[in-house]
Amino acid sequence: MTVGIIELLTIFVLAIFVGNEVVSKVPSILHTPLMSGSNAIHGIVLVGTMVILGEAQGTAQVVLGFLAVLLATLNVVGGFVVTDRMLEMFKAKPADKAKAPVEGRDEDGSKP
Amino acid sequence: MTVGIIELLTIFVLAIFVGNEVVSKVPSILHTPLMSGSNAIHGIVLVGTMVILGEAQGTAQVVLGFLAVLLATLNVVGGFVVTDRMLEMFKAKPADKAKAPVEGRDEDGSKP
Amino acid sequence: MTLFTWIDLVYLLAAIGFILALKGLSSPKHARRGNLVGAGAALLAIGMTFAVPSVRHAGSHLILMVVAMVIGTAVAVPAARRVKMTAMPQMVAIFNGVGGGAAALVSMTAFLVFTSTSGEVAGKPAVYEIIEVVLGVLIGSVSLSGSAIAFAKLQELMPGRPVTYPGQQVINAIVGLAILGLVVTVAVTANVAVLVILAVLALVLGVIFVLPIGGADVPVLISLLNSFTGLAVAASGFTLHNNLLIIAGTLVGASGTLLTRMMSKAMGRSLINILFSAFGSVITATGGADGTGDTRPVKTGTAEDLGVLMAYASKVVIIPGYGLAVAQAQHVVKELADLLMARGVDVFYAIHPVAGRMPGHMNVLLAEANVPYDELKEMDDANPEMSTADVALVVGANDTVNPAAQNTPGSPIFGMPIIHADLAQNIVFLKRSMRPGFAGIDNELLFDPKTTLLFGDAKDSLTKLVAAVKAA
Amino acid sequence: MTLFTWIDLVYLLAAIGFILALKGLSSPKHARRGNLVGAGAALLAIGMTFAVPSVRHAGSHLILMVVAMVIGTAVAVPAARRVKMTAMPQMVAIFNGVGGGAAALVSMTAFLVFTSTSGEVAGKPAVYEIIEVVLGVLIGSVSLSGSAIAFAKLQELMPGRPVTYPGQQVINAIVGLAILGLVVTVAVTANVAVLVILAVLALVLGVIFVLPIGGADVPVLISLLNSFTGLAVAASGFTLHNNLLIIAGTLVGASGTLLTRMMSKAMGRSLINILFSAFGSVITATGGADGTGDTRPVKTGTAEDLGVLMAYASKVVIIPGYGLAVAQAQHVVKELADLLMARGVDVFYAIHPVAGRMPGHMNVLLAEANVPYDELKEMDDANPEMSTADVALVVGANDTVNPAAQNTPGSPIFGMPIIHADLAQNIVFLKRSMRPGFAGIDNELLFDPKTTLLFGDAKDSLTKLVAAVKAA
Ligand SMILES: NC(=O)c1ccc[n+]([C@@H]2O[C@H](COP(=O)([O-])OP(=O)(O)OC[C@H]3O[C@@H](n4cnc5c(N)ncnc54)[C@H](OP(=O)(O)O)[C@@H]3O)[C@@H](O)[C@H]2O)c1
Ligand SMILES: NC(=O)c1ccc[n+]([C@@H]2O[C@H](COP(=O)([O-])OP(=O)(O)OC[C@H]3O[C@@H](n4cnc5c(N)ncnc54)[C@H](OP(=O)(O)O)[C@@H]3O)[C@@H](O)[C@H]2O)c1
Repeated sequence: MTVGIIELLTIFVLAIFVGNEVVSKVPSILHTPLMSGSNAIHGIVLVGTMVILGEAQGTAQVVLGFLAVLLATLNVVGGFVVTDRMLEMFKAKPADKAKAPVEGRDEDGSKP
Repeated sequence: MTVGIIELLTIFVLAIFVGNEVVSKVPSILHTPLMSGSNAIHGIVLVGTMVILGEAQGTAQVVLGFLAVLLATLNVVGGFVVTDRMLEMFKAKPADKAKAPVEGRDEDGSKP
Repeated sequence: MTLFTWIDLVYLLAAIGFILALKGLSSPKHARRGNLVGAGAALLAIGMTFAVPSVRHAGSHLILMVVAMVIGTAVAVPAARRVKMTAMPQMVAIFNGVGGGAAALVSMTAFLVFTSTSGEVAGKPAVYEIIEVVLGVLIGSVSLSGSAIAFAKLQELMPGRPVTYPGQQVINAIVGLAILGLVVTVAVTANVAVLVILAVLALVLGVIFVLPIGGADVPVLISLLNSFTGLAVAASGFTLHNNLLIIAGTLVGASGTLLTRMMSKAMGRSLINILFSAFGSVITATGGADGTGDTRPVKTGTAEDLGVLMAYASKVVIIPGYGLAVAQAQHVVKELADLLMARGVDVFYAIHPVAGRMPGHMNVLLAEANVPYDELKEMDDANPEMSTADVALVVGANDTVNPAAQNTPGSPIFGMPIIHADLAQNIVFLKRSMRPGFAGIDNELLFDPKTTLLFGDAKDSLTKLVAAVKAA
Repeated sequence: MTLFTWIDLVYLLAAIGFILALKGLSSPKHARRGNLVGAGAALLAIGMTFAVPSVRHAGSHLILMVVAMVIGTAVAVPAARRVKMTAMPQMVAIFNGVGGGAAALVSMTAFLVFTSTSGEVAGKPAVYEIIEVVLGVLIGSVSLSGSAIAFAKLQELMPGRPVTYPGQQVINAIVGLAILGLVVTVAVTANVAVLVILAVLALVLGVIFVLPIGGADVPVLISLLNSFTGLAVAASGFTLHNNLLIIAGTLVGASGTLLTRMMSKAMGRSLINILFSAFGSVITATGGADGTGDTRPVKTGTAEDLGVLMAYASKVVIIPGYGLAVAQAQHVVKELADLLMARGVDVFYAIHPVAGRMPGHMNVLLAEANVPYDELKEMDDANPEMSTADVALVVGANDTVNPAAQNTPGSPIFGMPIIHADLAQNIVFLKRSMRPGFAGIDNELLFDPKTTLLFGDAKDSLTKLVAAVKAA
């Protein structure tokens, strides 16, 4: 147990370094996608919620678990979709006129 | 046990990322100190050799353990000292004439 | 190798995928592919989780699980696909909030399992385990309610400006202390009821934490809450002994913190200042600046006159802002610019780092209209040229040219570097009304004698101007 | 918390210290402090290890341990302090080798413990545990013997040029296959004797791996072996379940690999080419180029004539090399340069990235002599200017100006970018003899009609030149 916690702590510390190093290389023009992209990543808590709901006993736990799965799904699915849309926008090069309509859709919000 | 190995593997993978990210930022003028510096770092195997010698049973293990401690000590101590000397050299700014003699000593190899 | 080892290995793979996703964002070229890698990693991990015995054999719970996931997807996908680009920050806020909520619920439920004797970990859990749970619940809840308020501010469901009220500090102090006390109590007693109260108070904390933060600063705030959620997820990862959650959560926590600092730097403010400036001078400053505008007269002009003004100018600087995006006027503005250049007028675009609603917003819009990159000048390169400009054409920008950022210490945007339209010989504003910008504060520049306003949607106004210049 | 938790926490701290040490190297300013942090971290971890029960209660072993550590320190410190800067690479090679040996021994001994029923982990260990051991022994041994040969080459205890012999590939293949077979056998039988044979073969592999690598490439090789040792340490970390060893080892393994790639890039060669180019063209190419020099006549000159030549030149380029460091002539060379500049001659130093024996070697030397940075030109900036130079003064450089790198495909330095001294109107070499440079190959440029040699120690020659220029 105590050994376990140390390993987890170590993983935690290393992840901090990785996070800092990697993000420090992101240019400011990509900060918004970075925000929503990392936002999507923590949606992986869904994995945890699934386990929780799976092991849930008694209504209380089941209700909470169900809610958790629902919220986490929103986070992970929505997060990645939104980010993809943003990055699609950032692909825009001076060359391709083709994307203008897409962009238009993005802005005025009508469906494709 | 099997859980343990996974944690270690995870630590391993994260360490790879940290190592790559950090080193990719080292300027070429510092490559030699980097080489000897990282060389010193793996001298920490000394910690492992100590445990080994501590738990050693029978002459064979003791001899191997003793040798291991000896070698590891050479690595860690020598490594850090050499690196420090190199970096001392790199501190040299056009301003300070004071370091010239030190430098001289470094090159011709006579003791301080 | 046991099944568990396999699952863990897949989780490790997923973690690597997430790291690569973030690495991809270091250049616009690989950013999108990186994001897809991240999505794939998530999918992989989720799929593998169905192999976990307690999940596989969850029976009716398994059905509930799938139902929840289907509903979630059915809601999230269209929402994410339909949202206007201009509403992105809100969207991110929501998704971030629910994530924090989920993390809090995980920790909470895990605690129930811990403490219920029926749980496999019977008896009182170790203190550090309780701490993990408490952190998960606390941070997760703050992130949930905080994001909700942030959303409301961005969606203009409530005033964007800092909300302040008498005794604010006192209340904060009380809530803070109460939470501290509860944390200790839970750690000692491992009492579920106390934890629930703690969660509720944490929600309150989230609200009162965000309320006093000005609308223009909310994006920075969201980034901060984002890292909170990350840490909450990491905490629940500790509780569940799940490396993937720990890594993913920590990555976000660390990167979010760094990003927050980088963003506040771009806005020329310290993070502390952004989070807490409302307590103090602002209260007075924002008094009259609630965006209702005052009644002083402003100079308005006709498209014809302004067209002539620009046609015969020697240097025109176009300062685009959020309004350009709303009006989708990027193509027309290019038409105008090209027209003027054809007449030998020296024209360039001055881009403020936080113009629009996301960093790089203007660059993307104008690139899409095929404006050559060399006609875009970053703020710092543009400002030295402003004083020699005959006309500063402000297209749907406001806060980013608001002198208050420089000369009104109390103002919520004070400290933000601006584009000095005020230095130009003539300033032309294209906007629809006297309504203020994102920060919800009036702009003295609108009343400047050198300023002429052309009311109306930016696209229409620009089309008129194009005609006028042609006629001139 | 148990004692073990405390020890592990300290180890984690040490690991962080190592990471910070590497981060410090990203700028010369913090590099030294970073290294001290690393040393402190190591000290901390070692000290804490004495608290480990099995160590604390090791009795007589504990004494042996301290003895070994004292001896090690007594040997390492003076060696490290006395070694000439020019001999640094050798030193690093040794320390790297012993580290690899230590790692191999750790894995080996751990295996003995595993397999001896008296060990706490009685019975046959799991396959992956054996693999961990085997990797530790294998990589560690290769690093040990490989480093030894590398040392011998650098210390000129053996010819630096690639050693090749008939049937080389065949032997390599046999050794390789044998090792593969043994690895499998050990994994299956967990037999100690087999592991020992494996270790021996690994040592052989290290030797035959390094022998065919040319002297000039050895530094790159050392960096590679460095990363090997790192991985060996990481492997033993797995065996001992020691996070610190895993992190430290992996950090070095990863960084070493990257550094190796970066260095070979600086030498304009691919890693594969560096490691295996000896098998093939080189054998023929190095035939006559064993540094004995050939008997063709060379043009030598007097300090007086050369002094005049430079005094009345309009542009002189100084190309320093390893010889400048050996002769410690950095102060005299500055004197000469200043003298010429005072006479209105256009003078600058052309610095090759791998001039000397370590990257940045020349920069450091000249900075120490207070040569202003703006008088130093990197190779790429310098080369375009060479054709307009009246005199290229080559001070103790050789390989870095050797045209063979460009026009002799077989040559061991082929592909390395050089400083084009050959383009100057006159080339003046200051060296003591016809002996070749680091790569151990002759330099056609010495026989170039435009070339004049001034034999003797660089410092003396330069002093003479200074006098000559003053007189002119
Ligand atoms: N870029 C980022 O990363 C980021 C993120 C979040 C927040 N922000 C904040 O957003 C603000 C950006 O400043 P900004 O100057 O670009 O925009 P702004 O200050 O928000 O002002 C936008 C202006 O455009 C006008 N407008 C809106 N729709 C229009 C239309 N269809 N036609 C013509 N005009 C229209 C509005 O006036 P009317 O309504 O009267 O037309 C308003 O004055 C800053 O406060 C910044 O801190 C930036
Ligand atoms: N910088 C790095 O990172 C690095 C690392 C390892 C290896 N290398 C290799 O080292 C070589 C560096 O090239 P280089 O041109 O700088 O040096 P070099 O090719 O090694 O040649 C040095 C020259 O200096 C002369 N010399 C030695 N002592 C002298 C003294 N006291 N006075 C005058 N001359 C003296 C030698 O000739 P005499 O003996 O006849 O005097 C020799 O010709 C390259 O092959 C490079 O690949 C570089």
